[in-house]
Amino acid sequence: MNVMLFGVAKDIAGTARMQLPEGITTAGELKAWLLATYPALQQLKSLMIAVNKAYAADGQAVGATDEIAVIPPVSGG
Amino acid sequence: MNVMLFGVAKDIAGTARMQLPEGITTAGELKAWLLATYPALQQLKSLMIAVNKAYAADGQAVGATDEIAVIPPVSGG
Amino acid sequence: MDVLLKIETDITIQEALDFIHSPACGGEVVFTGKVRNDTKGRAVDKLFYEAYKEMALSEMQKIADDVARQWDIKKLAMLHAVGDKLPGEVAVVVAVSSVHRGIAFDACEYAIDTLKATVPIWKKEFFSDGEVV
Amino acid sequence: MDVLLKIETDITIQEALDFIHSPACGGEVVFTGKVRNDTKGRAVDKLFYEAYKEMALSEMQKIADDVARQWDIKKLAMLHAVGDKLPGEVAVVVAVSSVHRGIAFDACEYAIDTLKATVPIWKKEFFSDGEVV
Repeated sequence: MNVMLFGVAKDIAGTARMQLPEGITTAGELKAWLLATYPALQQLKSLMIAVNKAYAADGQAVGATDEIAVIPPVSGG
Repeated sequence: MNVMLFGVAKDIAGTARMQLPEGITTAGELKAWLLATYPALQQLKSLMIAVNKAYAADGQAVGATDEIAVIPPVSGG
Repeated sequence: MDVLLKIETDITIQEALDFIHSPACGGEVVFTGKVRNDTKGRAVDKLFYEAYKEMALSEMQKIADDVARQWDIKKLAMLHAVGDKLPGEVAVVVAVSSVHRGIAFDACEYAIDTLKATVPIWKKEFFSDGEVV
Repeated sequence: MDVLLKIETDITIQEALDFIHSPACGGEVVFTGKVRNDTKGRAVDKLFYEAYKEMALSEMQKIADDVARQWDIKKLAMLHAVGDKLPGEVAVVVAVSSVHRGIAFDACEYAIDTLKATVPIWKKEFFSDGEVV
């Protein structure tokens, strides 16, 4: 359960935490998997992946020991 | 004693108030009179005349019933 | 540059003012974001702010590093509230102090603009008509 | 636009914050000018501020009118201290609130810049080495 979901991404997926899906090895693959699995995410202006508390480029490796976060458009302030 | 002097203009003239000099009929004439009478005023970056609490153009009339102020460069804030 | 970063249930303008105070600094600029009682004409009952706190603090530190690189700012405080917030309550405070005022405005505006763009905090709006967005 | 103008011996940031508070406004920007403990490397003991008070309030009102003409600001407070002020003490506060934050920064910076250029207030600096300028 090393993937955390926040904000509207949590609401769309219906869960605040999930296991990194089998076979996913990069941030970009995770994003593609999420958009395919929860099509409502495609309506968001942006969907970012953070790995170990920093925004990750699509090519960044992800694994079972990383702290991964699914970040919909932020709206603080 | 309807002319008030402020800030460094007061220090240079050595008085906070004076009578409008005889024969002075405009703000510009008063400024010229002040610069001639107190030459140290010429070293200031600016010298403004206010008439009845508003900055006056050189041509503005001044008389014994006006509230006149001699305004060296302001330095509030 | 001295930095205060905080993400807590309750934040106050005063703690930011206290932190940035310095007799060496002539200029202080403080931005406060408060909960508005309406959004685009619809009445708002409350907001709920959620943060990915550790990453949010890390992103706030990056903003502080950017500010220190760009301007001669002496002190910077960035505070963000989380949880339920009612109209009129403080959601965010960004405060800077510097020797001169022009850069204080620039740095403060940069910090709040960047915070709103990059710091992982989300709000839910509870409208008076019952909708939640 | 609601306006608070004040030239008094003692002014506080808090009274400006209290005045501009409004649940309809999401953004507040406050500039505070404090007495610095040095000017160009020379230690300062105190400042003395003198105002041509009635004209100063009239010039501050003109700034307020300019702000109201240029931006959709809801509240504006401009306070200036007079008399002896020690390092760290508040000399001037300009505070604005608006629905959106970008114009709040613009209006606040315009108001303090213009205040420093046009409002008839003068300071004397008492340096620690005995000189008075």
